[in-house]
Amino acid sequence: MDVLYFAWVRERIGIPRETIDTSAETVAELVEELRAREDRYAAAFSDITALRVAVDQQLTDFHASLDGAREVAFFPPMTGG
Amino acid sequence: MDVLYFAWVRERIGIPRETIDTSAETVAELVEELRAREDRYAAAFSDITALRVAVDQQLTDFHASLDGAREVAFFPPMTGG
Amino acid sequence: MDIRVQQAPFDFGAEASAFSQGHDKVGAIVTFTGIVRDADSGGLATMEIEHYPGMTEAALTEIAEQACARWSLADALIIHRYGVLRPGEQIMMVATASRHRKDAFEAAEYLMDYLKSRAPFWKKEHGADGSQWVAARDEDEEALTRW
Amino acid sequence: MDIRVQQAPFDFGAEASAFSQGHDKVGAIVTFTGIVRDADSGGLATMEIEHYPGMTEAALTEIAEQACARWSLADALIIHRYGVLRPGEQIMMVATASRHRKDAFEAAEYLMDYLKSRAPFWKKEHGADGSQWVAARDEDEEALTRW
Repeated sequence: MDVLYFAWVRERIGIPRETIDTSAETVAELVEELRAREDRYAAAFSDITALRVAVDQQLTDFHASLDGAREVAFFPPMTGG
Repeated sequence: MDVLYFAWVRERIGIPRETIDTSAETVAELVEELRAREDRYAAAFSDITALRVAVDQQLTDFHASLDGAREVAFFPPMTGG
Repeated sequence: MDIRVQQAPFDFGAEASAFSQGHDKVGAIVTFTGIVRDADSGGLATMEIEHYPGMTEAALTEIAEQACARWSLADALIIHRYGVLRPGEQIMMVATASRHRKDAFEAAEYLMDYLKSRAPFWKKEHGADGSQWVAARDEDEEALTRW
Repeated sequence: MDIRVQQAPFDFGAEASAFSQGHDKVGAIVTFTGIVRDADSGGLATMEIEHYPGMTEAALTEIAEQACARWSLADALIIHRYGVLRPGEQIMMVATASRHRKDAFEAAEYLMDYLKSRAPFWKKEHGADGSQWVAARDEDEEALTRW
């Protein structure tokens, strides 16, 4: 599964994307896995209320299923316009 | 006093402006005077709820005083924009 | 603040571009442009716009000043034409510049609502079926109640 | 409907002018333009805009389609830049065309509200005091509740 990071999430983790082997069934489970990896992930995911997530380029929430998902992206609230 | 007519008020009365000697103290009194003149005035002023009035180029209502007024204009509701 | 009442066409793109220049402290620009549209049934030949010279400029200036007093605007523009126009021609435009989009949007809508019902312009449609004055719409008058 | 996500500058006046052409059945055009403004304290050197290629276009298209479903629009345009911009540069624009001004205004505000909080763009300010990501504002999120 491709996992993408944007804005300060990308900066804290240090890479814009990576491919991960995971058996996480939901976004929340994936977040737990990532948090457990290294401090930089723990720092990026320390407060998920400050984060947004997209699964296969559709905005969703942390309860969302990862069944069949190819791409998950984490980022702060958007500031376009 | 200069009296101006616009849009269909101008068309019904047949002239865009005229100078009138009047002792009318309010717009309503002026309208009564004009109505009594000729059929074309009576036709133009038959329903004053369909009309708007400006005294010295300021929108006002038919109760407005004509004390010191130099110019009165009658017209239908505006349709700008 | 720039208020223009004119018979001549104006170049909406050029006006919008000029208005948007040189506003370092501005984050948001809103423009509205009104275009002569063909009648629902088709067949509008021309739209004639009459106005009240002298009062028109004063009324537009007052409306723009009210908007500037009510919202935080860096600049405002109103251009309104009169005379004979054809379908597709631009009748008028307003533009507002502000730090924030909410102010720019609200002020532009305010300008339009007041300009529609409080500036001395009258439209007459000339078409295949004859000529008629455009009637004021109740909803245009009602639109003022929100301000 | 025209959606463009690009690094290159765009010419607001030319875009506005092109958008306003050829709409015989349209009476109202609204445009919004967002401009990089200097920080309140001054000293903004550049504004960097990051986005999510692939998702951005899809999100903007969906937002525009929602607007077209909700209001009677003849046309809609969204242009949004990414990359490094300086104060005074145009970040983005939207334009809406409709028979009636209310639809054009509301749809443009809807596009802006959703684009602000639901399209994957992130702004970072680089200035004399260092760099910082622009925080989302509660009022931008709240603005969505009105639709």
